Amino acid sequence: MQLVINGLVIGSIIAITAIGLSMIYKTLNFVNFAHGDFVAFAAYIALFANTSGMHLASAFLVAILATIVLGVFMEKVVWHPMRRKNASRTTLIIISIGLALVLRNILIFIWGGSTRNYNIPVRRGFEFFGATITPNQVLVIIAAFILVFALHCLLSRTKIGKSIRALSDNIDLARISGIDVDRVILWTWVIGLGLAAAGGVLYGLVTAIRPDMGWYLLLPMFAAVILGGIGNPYGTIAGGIIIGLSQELSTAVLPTEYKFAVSFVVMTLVLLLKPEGIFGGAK
Amino acid sequence: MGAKVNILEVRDLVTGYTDLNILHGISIHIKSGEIVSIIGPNGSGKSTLMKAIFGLLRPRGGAIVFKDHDITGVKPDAVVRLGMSYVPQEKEFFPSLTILENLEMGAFIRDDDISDSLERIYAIFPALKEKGHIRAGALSGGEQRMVGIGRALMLSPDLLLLDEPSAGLAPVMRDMVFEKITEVNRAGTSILIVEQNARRSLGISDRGYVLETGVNRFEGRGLELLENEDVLRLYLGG
Amino acid sequence: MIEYVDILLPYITTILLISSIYAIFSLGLNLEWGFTGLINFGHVAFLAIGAYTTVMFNMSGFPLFVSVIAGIVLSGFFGLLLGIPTLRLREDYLAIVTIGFSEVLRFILLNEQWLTRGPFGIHGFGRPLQDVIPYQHYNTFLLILYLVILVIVYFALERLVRSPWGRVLKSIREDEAVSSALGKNVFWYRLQSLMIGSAIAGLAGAMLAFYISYIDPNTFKPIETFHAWIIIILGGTASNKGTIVGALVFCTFLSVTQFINRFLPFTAHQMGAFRMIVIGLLLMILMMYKPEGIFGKKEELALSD
Amino acid sequence: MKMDILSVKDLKKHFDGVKAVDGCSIAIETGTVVGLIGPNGAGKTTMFNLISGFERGIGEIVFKGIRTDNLSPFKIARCGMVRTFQIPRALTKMTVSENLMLAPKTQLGERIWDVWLHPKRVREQEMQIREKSRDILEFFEISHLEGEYAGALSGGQKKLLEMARAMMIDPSMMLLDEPFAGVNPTLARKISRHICELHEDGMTFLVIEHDIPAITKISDRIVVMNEGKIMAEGEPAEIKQRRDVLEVYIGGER
Repeated sequence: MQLVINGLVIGSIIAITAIGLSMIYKTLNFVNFAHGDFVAFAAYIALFANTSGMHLASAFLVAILATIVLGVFMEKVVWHPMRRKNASRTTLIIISIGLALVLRNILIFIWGGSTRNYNIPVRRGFEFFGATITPNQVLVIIAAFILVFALHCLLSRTKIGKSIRALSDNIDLARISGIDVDRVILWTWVIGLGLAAAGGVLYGLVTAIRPDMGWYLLLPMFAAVILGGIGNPYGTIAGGIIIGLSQELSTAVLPTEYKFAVSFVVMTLVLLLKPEGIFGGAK
Repeated sequence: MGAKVNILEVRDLVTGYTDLNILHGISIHIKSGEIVSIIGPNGSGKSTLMKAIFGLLRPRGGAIVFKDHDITGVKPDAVVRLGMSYVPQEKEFFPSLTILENLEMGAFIRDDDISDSLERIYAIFPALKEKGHIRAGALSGGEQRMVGIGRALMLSPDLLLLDEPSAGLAPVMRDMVFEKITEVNRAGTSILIVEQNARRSLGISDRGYVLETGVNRFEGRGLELLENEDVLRLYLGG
Repeated sequence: MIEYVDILLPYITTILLISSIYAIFSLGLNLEWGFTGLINFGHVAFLAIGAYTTVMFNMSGFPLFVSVIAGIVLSGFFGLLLGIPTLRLREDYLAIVTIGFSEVLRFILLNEQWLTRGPFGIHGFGRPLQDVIPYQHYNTFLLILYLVILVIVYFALERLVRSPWGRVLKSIREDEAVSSALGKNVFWYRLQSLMIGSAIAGLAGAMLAFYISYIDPNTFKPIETFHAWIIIILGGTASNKGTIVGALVFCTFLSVTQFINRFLPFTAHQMGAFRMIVIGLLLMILMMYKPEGIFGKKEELALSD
Repeated sequence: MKMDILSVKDLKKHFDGVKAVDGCSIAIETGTVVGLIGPNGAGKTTMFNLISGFERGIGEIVFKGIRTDNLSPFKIARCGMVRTFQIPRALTKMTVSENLMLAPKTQLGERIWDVWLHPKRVREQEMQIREKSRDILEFFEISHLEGEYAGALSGGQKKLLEMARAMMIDPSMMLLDEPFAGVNPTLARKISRHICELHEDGMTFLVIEHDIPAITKISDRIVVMNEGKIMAEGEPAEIKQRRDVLEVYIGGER
């Protein structure tokens, strides 16, 4: 039971961070290897705001905002010019690796490589069917639920959300319909990175934060994206939960250190057996 | 209708993909309120012409003028704003969006209430109203075509480009599509059709052009074109 | 005067030694990426397999030469294993799977202490001719040996990429549909390239182990893979000569920047991070503005479309 | 009585419910030129992809007595069937000569061990292949382009290059996808002359073409496809007289 709860908590974080990875993968047609480092960046901004006296709730918002600003900046300076040059997918992938290195080491440069915690009171967990749940874990699950619901409303109710879906559906027709493709791509970054940032801050609530946390989240996120089918946000959420659960449940039989390997194995199996993802999704 | 002016004029258009030129100097014009068909054997450059007019392909020579604006090499979203819409031959709808959302995408550049446009589309295609919340990908071919044309009509364009509107449809559906096209035209939209089904599309057209390997060879009034022996010879080489 | 030589000579020897190891490591990747277009982000895994296999074989009593061969063969074999699920799919799947593999492997090396001694690392294994060469000249000997190996690897690769085999690789990199329409087994060629590239990385692993005479899992962090990427892109994708020059330039850069903290108020930790920032920026800027590198031919660059 | 080099029986291919190819059977005699025509979307290119193995369908394809419907494209090519592409796919970052020398099958130098251990034999074979490539370039009258990067060629020259490259594997049958599309008239005449010359030497061709006057001139037989089905088959003169064929092109209602 304890493992299930831990799995759900981690899984929901993987799910909301991976949505952005999945959306960008589909819309811009490349794998953003720097995605995890945006997650870490957000966690550190929250840490910075929090330790300089801000309440965690406002630090949460500051972190999301800062991450989005950074993402928009990158779109303007790197991705948009490269798209105009018709850069190949592989070029973009390699650039994203460079960006990942830069971001991660900026964090190390400023805050050092050690683990940090938010400045929040430690509260006792409560019993639940023989497992202990901390209030923070509850908070994470609730927040993730709210975010997924908000995302669902955004994608299905608002014009910008619909145009994001339109873009990943049929980018040529979107252009023909007069949709300002560049602007919608910008919004895709904003939403994807906003969710990633939220996930990063929440991650800091349940475990300590480290500069390379984004790196260690990257593989589970990829696994979630591939499991759920690229560009399918709902599939990615399900994939994230599955990965989170299987990681935690694996600790019942395997040493804890191999949690990380679980997502790798799951991902490779999916690639071998059903490369388009188990929840459908366009290839 | 008063003196008819040219709503679209294409002069000596040259364009193509990679380094192969597909069009070698096409000149056509459409008067306000007309239906004009472009016919011709496979590979004569009909679809390419459409794409070039709409700004999806960069012209390498010649000029395109739409309602007195020079739109040579202008991007599609700007062309849309000027009042032109385009229904491509394939993938003319967003498969994972619902019918309603597909139509909304057609009015993307409008920020105000679009219910009037929706009502207008529903009046033309009543079938779309009932199924508004069904994903377009799950519809039949004929319904998908309606979604595609409906999307393009959301902004009440002055000129509608249709690329093979009857392709891949059952005969009943074809009849319906051509009927709707005339209906839309009567409401004031000029229409340019590219069709393989030359007889049907010329049947509803005011004028027609015959393309042959990237140049326009014949121009004439509607079905009269098909009485021309040279045109027939073009199709099968006599 | 004499003092300078005494300090400088070992210093240069060290740089050249490291450069030659990096050069061979990167040549393997250049075969995969430069000539075949495979994105391998877990190249370091094969360095690790080569190093660990060599060392562990040697410590269980096999002669050095046999151990090195075992390291090379096993690295190639793992290249095969990773290639099978991914090389039929889109090119980015290989990137994701290899990067995952290299980290999973590092975890295994860290945690299976019965096999690898985990974080404590392994030392005390044999090095080539260590009983014959006097200690103070050992690095010089190693350098000569490594340069010979580098020359052999270089010429073997050059012969390969200039052969009909290399021609097939180039055609696959550009348009695999054409290659298969002409009767070339695209999947099998990609697999061969990945295997050979990995085997070469395995050789570099053995060389690395002999040079530092101590290996632990943290010698094989993912960053090593990206060092190789920088080296290749710096030198010019699909140029073996460029890769070697790239390795030399890069290792000199790494080594010289160690002195920068005399001028900048950085801690050692910050200095490391600063170097990585520079490397990351370099990778981005090269890919954005000069993807053909210093020695690459622009006409032959596979990236431009 | 000549043998059928290729026989296709009841071939089908559906995409998301659309019947691109819907039960087609063709038999092609050795040494003939067969033209495949039909309006857009009739399924000609899908048919090509099925025959050359680039797509999988249902049905039976027998080429030179071998069932090929389950083989990968490269294996089919090795049986001696080579195809070109609608938009010419020259390997633009390789020279014209490299493009040609790539093609021959079972080159010694395509095996790693032979490259390392038998450089001399590999070199000798390369010389032979180079000789052959020069002969073929000469045949197609593009010898002067030998050292150019293929990317520098014009669209029409790329079509010639593609055919020349295909010739390098000594095929017994060539599938040409719109050899005259986008090519200027002089070059088109040249291409059709080359096809005729190769035909006289006994090569079999299946040619998709929309330039009907050009294709009827070079073909022994014409196959007309419409809506995934074969609607007519016969000699060019016969096909040209058929009213129903004209009707599908200009859209007669049936």
